[in-house]
Amino acid sequence: MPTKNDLNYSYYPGCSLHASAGEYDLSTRELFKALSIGLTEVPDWFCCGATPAHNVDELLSLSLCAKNLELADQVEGDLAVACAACFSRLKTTQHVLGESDLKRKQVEKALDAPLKLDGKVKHLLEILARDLGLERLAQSVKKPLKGLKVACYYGCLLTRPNDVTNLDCVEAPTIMEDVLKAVGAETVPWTHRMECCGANFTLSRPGVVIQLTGAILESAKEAGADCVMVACPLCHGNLDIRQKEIEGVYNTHYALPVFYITQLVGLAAGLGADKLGLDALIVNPLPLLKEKKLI
Amino acid sequence: MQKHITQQNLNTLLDTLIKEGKRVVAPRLNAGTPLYEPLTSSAEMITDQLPKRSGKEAFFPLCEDIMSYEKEGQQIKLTDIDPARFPETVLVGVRPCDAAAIPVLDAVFSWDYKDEFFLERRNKTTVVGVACTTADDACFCTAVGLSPSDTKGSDLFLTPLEGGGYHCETQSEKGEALINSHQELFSEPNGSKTVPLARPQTEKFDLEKVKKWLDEHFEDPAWDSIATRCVGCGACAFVCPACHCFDIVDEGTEKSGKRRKNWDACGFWKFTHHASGHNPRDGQPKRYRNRIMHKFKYYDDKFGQTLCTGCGRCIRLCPVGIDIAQIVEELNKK
Amino acid sequence: MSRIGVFICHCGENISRTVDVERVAAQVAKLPGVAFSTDYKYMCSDPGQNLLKKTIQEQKLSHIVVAACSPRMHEKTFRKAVEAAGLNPFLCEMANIREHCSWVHEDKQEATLKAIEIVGMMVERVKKNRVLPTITVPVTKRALIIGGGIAGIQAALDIADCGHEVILVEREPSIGGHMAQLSETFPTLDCSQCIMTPKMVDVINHPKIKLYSYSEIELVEGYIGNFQVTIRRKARSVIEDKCTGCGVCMEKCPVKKIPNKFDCNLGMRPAIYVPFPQAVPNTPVIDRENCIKFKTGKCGLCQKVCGPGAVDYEQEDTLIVEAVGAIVVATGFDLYNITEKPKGSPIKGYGEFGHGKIPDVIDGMTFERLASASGPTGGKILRPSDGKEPKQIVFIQCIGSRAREKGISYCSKVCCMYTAKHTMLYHHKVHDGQAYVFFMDARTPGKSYDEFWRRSIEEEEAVYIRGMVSRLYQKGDKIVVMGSDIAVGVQVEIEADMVVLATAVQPQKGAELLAQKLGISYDKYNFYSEAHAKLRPVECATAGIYLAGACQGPKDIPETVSQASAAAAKVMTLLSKDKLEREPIVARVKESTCVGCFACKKVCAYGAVEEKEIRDRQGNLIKVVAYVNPGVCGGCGTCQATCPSKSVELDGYTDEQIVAMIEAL
Amino acid sequence: MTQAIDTTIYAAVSEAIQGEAQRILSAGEVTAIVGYATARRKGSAQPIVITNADDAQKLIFTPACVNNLAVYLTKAKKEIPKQGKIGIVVKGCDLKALAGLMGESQLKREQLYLIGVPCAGVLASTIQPDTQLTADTIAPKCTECDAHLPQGCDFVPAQTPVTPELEKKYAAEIARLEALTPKERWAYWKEQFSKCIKCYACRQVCPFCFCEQCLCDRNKPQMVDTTPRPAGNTAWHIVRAMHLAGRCAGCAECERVCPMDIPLNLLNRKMAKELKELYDYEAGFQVNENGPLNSYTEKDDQSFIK
Amino acid sequence: MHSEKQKHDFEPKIIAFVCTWCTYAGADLAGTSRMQYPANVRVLKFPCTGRIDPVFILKAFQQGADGVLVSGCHPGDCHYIAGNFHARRRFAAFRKLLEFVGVDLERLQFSWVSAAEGGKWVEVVSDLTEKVRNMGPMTEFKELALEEQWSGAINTAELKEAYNEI
Ligand SMILES: Cc1cc2nc3c(=O)[nH]c(=O)nc-3n(C[C@H](O)[C@H](O)[C@H](O)COP(=O)(O)OP(=O)(O)OC[C@H]3O[C@@H](n4cnc5c(N)ncnc54)[C@H](O)[C@@H]3O)c2cc1C
Ligand SMILES: Cc1cc2nc3c(=O)[nH]c(=O)nc-3n(C[C@H](O)[C@H](O)[C@H](O)COP(=O)(O)OP(=O)(O)OC[C@H]3O[C@@H](n4cnc5c(N)ncnc54)[C@H](O)[C@@H]3O)c2cc1C
Ligand code: SF4
Ligand code: SF4
Ligand code: SF4
Ligand code: SF4
Ligand code: SF4
Ligand code: SF4
Repeated sequence: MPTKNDLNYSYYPGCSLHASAGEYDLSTRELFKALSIGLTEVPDWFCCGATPAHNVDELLSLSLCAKNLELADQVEGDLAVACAACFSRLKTTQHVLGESDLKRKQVEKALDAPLKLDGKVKHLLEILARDLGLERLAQSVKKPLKGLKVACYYGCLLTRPNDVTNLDCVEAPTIMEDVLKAVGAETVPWTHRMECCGANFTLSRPGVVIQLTGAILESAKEAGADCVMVACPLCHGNLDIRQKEIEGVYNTHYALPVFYITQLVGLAAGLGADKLGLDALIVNPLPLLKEKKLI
Repeated sequence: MQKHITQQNLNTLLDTLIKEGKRVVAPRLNAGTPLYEPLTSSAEMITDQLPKRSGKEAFFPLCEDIMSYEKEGQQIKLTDIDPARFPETVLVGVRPCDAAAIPVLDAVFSWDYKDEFFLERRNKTTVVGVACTTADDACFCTAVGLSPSDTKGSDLFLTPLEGGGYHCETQSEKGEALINSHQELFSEPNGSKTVPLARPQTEKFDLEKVKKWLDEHFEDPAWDSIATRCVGCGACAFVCPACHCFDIVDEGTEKSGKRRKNWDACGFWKFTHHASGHNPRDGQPKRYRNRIMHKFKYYDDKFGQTLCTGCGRCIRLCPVGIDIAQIVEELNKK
Repeated sequence: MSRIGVFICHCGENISRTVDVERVAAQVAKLPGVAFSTDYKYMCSDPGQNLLKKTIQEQKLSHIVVAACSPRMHEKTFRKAVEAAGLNPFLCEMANIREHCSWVHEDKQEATLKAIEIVGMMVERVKKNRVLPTITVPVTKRALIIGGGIAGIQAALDIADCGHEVILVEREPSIGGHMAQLSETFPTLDCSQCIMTPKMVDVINHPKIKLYSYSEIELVEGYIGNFQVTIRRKARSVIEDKCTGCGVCMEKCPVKKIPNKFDCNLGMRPAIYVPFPQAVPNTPVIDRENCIKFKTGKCGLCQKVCGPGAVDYEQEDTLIVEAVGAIVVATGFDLYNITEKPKGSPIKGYGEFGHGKIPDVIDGMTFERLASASGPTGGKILRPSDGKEPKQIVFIQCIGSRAREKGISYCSKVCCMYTAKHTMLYHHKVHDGQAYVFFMDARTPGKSYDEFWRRSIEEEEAVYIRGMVSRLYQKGDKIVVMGSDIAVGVQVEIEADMVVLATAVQPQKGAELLAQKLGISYDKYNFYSEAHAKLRPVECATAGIYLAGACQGPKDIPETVSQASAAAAKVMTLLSKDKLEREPIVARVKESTCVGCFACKKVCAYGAVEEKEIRDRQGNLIKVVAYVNPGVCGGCGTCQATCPSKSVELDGYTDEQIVAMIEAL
Repeated sequence: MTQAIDTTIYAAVSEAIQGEAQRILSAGEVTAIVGYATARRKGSAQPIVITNADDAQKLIFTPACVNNLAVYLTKAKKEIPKQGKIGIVVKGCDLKALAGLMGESQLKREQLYLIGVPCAGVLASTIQPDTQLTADTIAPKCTECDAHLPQGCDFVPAQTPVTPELEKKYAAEIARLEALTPKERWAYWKEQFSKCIKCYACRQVCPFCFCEQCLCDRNKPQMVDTTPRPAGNTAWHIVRAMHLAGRCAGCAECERVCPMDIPLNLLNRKMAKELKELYDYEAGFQVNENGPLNSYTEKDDQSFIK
Repeated sequence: MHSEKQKHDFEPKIIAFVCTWCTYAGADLAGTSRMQYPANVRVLKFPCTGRIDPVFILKAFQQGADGVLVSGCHPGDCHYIAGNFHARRRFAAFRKLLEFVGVDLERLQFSWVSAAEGGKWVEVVSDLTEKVRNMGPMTEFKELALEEQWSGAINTAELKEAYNEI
């Protein structure tokens, strides 16, 4: 059993988790509470710049993240990040500013403060799989996710570029599968685990997104998955919210619920549907969970 | 001339001399080590410890420049040291064993070659000796015919008085000149008694007899047993008030540098090491023999003096406990 | 007093543009010991060298400083010139005022002052230079060749034909290397075995070549001209002298289904085997791991059936020592394995290409075996998974190569060409098939190479897609290959029956261990390093050791053979001499002050320091001192920096010389 | 009240040494023995070489037996007989030097007969010989001694010394110096080094300064200025400390004999400490072929290299 | 493009001890690549970093160097197999010693610069020059060289002045 609060993190939810992905935020907080992991939201955090900022103005995108990192530094513990895009931006900032003295000086000038960049930024996955550890995670399971076949979807930002995020092997990551196996689920091998969902084009080129996301869902279905699991609100948006639309375009039927990692792990940890925001999912997961006797 | 001076006035005297631009050299502590060194204030002077190096340094520096060179293109420019720039010095608080060594050194430095470096410094220095009140079992001035109140070598000699202050006795014109220049600080002797002086324990050697033995025993197994354990450092000679060997080296680069004179010691393996690689004194016993011979025979042969004043420094500091007093004592018995 | 001559080079304008050479010459002339100083347009040119020689004689110069380019460039040139003028070459030094001065500073004033100082420093140094006599060592007129691929074979034959004895050591049971595995070879499409096997036979029949197959190098001692090499002859379990190569044993061996490495595990072999029918020597070897006799003590069939009684289960490894004067390293290459984490890479293999788990994703060498008439399929292109003929085949180039994240940033050089060859072979054998090639660039610099490549497209109808494959995955019995065509800017997906990966050419596993035994250097990939990329491409920095073939870097056969012959020529040059001269930059011990602490011996990586007893005329031991074997000393000077009493000095870099330079600054 | 240190066993130790010396000399097991004997001054001791069994009773062991006699076995000091096997009286600290010398091919174990002494400590150099051994008068090196009982000797008297825990004097002083700024440290050493008179006593007593010609005596080139001026002195001390780094056995002889009281052993101890931290090397009773500065591993620290 | 060169009040003297095979060649490469760097450095060529005796560093400081650079092949790249490994230990120890006697280690830089790293050479040299320039002259050894034992000092004006101040 995890001893009381030996793990403590500052927490950067990011904009999505305060908007469209409220259930990710909720389930994260509840899960961490259940696992006795301390989580303190960074006061006054603001947008990391997400996918657009760095396409427009590099200095701006770096400064946004640098400022957030500085704020996070005020709170004890490594910084826990839920959104893969926020994670990518924060890590990229650390990387770029660490490599380039010039950019670092520019940002310092912009923020009018010296930078501290050595704080650790961690995705929730890392916290669960490594800091807490698979063993302790397994011990905390109250309701193993027996019989649930999950297609773990990494998307493109979590592991790439390798030397920036350093999360797992860039070509054959296993961290999601490791976590899910620890809580008793079955993970399916499938081909589109790391294909891009088109997050950048969600609003500008929906056609592209539909094509890309369609292939992902198709592949998950083909591999025999019951559901898909993600660790990013943007991926979630494309796979879950757009699923109906895609089914329409390709005239097919997937009905693949798309969970956040915290929802599935939370479920295994014995949290109720209300605490996990399962009702907020568009593709209704309840029939599946009932069928598998998980609720 | 006989005078008295209080401790306070002595201090005033020294401080005044310093202000006048004279170099006042006296025992003081340097990073914990008692040494004769220039004072910046009379307060630095210590009286209770025998300095680890002797007073000879005031005339015969550990290291001194004698010339410098500089190459300009194909030209070489030599600059001699101007002894006129040597500072006026007052050497204060010199123990009798150290003071007595000064006239001994005079002999060798003004013999066939007049060493202007030594002599100029000597001329510019007034020696203020002070009687010894304590001695340890390494002291043996009495054995070589001196004593804790011996005034040899001093221009002015001080003896501590009971209740503080000193009895002053001039030994030379320099001593008188020193008193005269600051008369107000001295008073007439007031009948205070001097404190009891030290009494070294060694018996007087029969130096004649010792020399005689040395005259006849250049080769003798005794040398081996005396000095096999000598490790060949120069500590004994470097702390000795009477040793005066030196070595001349050029230091610097192709472009510029100095010719310098450094202390040398007969214990060093390089002492008398010929360029050919041959060394007539090719072992510590032979080198140590030279030390004893020089002190108790050669110098006597040449200048009628003994090259040892019994300060006992080499005995205290020899890394391997070679004890010159014991050695001479044993020779004395032979 | 030295009479130093200083020659300042303009290097055309390379130096004089930023360095006021006349001023340098004038300044330097004032330095003590400098008797002559001048500047000249091109010192390295013939007239320049003549000026140098003439002035040495006219001015009776004793030491020379040439201020010009880097000594790495022309030190030899000027030392030779100086020697021709009658001075010892080591009395000449170069001051680098080009690479270290005129080229890196713009300010003329600054550069000029710096040049004056650099030259001044070298003037002081050269004053302390001593005449260094050339060192001679005797030469053992035999050569050792390590590795019996085409490189080793070619070198062995060339040297042996010249009349010198050759020892050829091959790790595998047969010589031949990778070339023996190839089907046909670009750019001419000759059958590889047709041109290879006669050479292999020449080796075994050559009276001057002693072949140790199934053997490895255990230990290398000695130095140029005088190596002692210990060779481990691994226990073959078959006595070579008795075996006639009839092959009955192999027929009778009950174990049959051991994947044959030679066939890239496509075909099977028995426990007693020769790797391929044309093997040289044609003597089988028992694979003790799989032999029943060795596993259980039973069986022994082969021994029973062997007429000449050549099978010997008791055989043990034996060690042989051979004395040689030169060594050629020709250990070749290995292919990159997509399942393994490459050296120095944070990334494990090519996970996106199925981690080597999809049976119909094969590498180029496997394709060679499929295409080879003597291969496991008799030359038919068939899928390993189900033996069907692939109708759509995708070749992907640059697998591992030129991928910095994989720890390999070099180009493997042969893949473009062999992939083109593969498309042709495929098209010749599967007429209705379609070949696609994903490629980054086509690198075809070689005689008739680009023509060959074009033929693949123009005549053999291969479709070349410029772009990389992002992933491939198995879908039913197809392999979906997803990639981009960057020429057109579209994503492509091909459902292929078979995929061939042109995996990177890498050094042999453990190449660095052999290098360490030999004392030669290797690059960060473990390819062996040549002494100079352009001018000494077949020599190692370690004297007497030469390189041939793919162990030095990726190479195709023409290049391999050229280098092998070049290495052979170098060896022959060396062996043509009875005695050898070497640069006298070696350490020397001053016996009079050495105290025999042997700190020098402990730090010498070459093992050049020996213990030497000094005795008086009666033979009594006076002391033991260090002695540096000038033949072995590499000339690093580590011993000197380590010796407390400085009793060992590196000629050419003595303390006096270095201190003179420091003091000049 | 300073803590007295019990030296009562020294009498019995002396007796045992005498007995053993008598035995091995008369049995011809050794040709000579290097040990300690009384000297003229009260309570003092000096090194002695005996070759005759009758002289065995001259051997003593007292708190004044400070010398590291190992120096007499090195090549630089040629006068000690080189023929045959030599007996030597060694304290634990001295024995480490012998082990080091064996590692540096200067001695062979089989040529020595080691008479180890159980030692509770010896007097500091600044103390008059006939003083009681206390926490104040003890040699600084003895406060850090981990070798009161020498190991691997041919003979060790049976007595066991009583050794109180003492404040580690070098460690404390090194820590004090380390805490200073570079400028302050420079000032400290400048003052200390300026006292040096280049008498080379430190070098001459060091068992590891066995060079036949010290680098500092060399003049082509003049690596280190020979004059006893501040510049030459500083260079000498840096070179000396560097040459002894990884070799020094910690006998503190150099410091003991310095007539100018320069704390030389601080430099040695500091280097020992660093080498321990960097390469886990420590001088001990083991004979090491490779010292820390003539060996390496590929993984050695290089954080200081750009 | 010629940038305006900045003039400085103090130009440090930097001495670089480098090995022939890697760093010297790297510096050559910087030259052949026409990279630009401050002219303060003077390069002394050694066969190998293994040949570099710590005494040379000391000597360089004594001769007035304000900064010293020691540079050679990366570990594993030594032309002489292991010279740089030995050097690495030697210099690790020597640094500690210098630090302990109070030498500011900022003035002593060690680096690995390969024959291919012309850029790194420029960077290392420029950085060290810049750093030392900001630190100002290395006065410790220079001052030391001017000092005499009291007994050898002659009556210089400075001496008088010193006494006058009392
Ligand atoms: C798929 C593929 C196709 C190719 N097609 C062509 C082509 O068509 N045309 C062309 O010109 N080139 C082609 N090449 C390149 C060609 O294979 C090489 O140029 C050539 O084989 C190199 O020869 P080598 O002797 O240097 O090395 P190798 O052939 O690798 O030989 C090395 C030998 O050394 C032995 N060895 C290794 N280590 C040791 C050791 N420690 N001790 C003793 N022995 C050892 C090995 O067992 C081997 O026998 C192709 C390469 C590949 C990968
Ligand atoms: C623009 C350019 C840049 C290059 N850069 C590089 C580079 O950076 N690195 C590199 O490695 N390579 C480079 N190369 C390639 C390099 O120049 C060649 O590899 C090399 O010069 C070939 O040398 P060679 O001796 O074979 O031929 P050549 O240099 O052509 O020498 C042939 C000689 O033979 C003489 N000759 C010709 N015919 C006769 C005859 N009938 N009788 C007598 N003498 C005759 C010619 O006059 C000439 O002197 C470059 C080539 C070019 C064109
Ligand atoms: S020879 Fe020896 S004893 Fe005589 S003065 Fe010189 S150092 Fe002193
Ligand atoms: S390190 Fe020096 S003294 Fe020691 S053996 Fe080698 S050369 Fe001789
Ligand atoms: S110079 Fe190098 S190779 Fe030669 S003996 Fe010395 S350490 Fe060995
Ligand atoms: S013993 Fe002391 S004074 Fe003599 S040389 Fe050594 S440090 Fe200097
Ligand atoms: S200081 Fe160095 S060179 Fe001099 S004797 Fe000691 S170890 Fe030898
Ligand atoms: S350096 Fe000093 S402490 Fe070390 S072994 Fe030598 S004398 Fe003993």
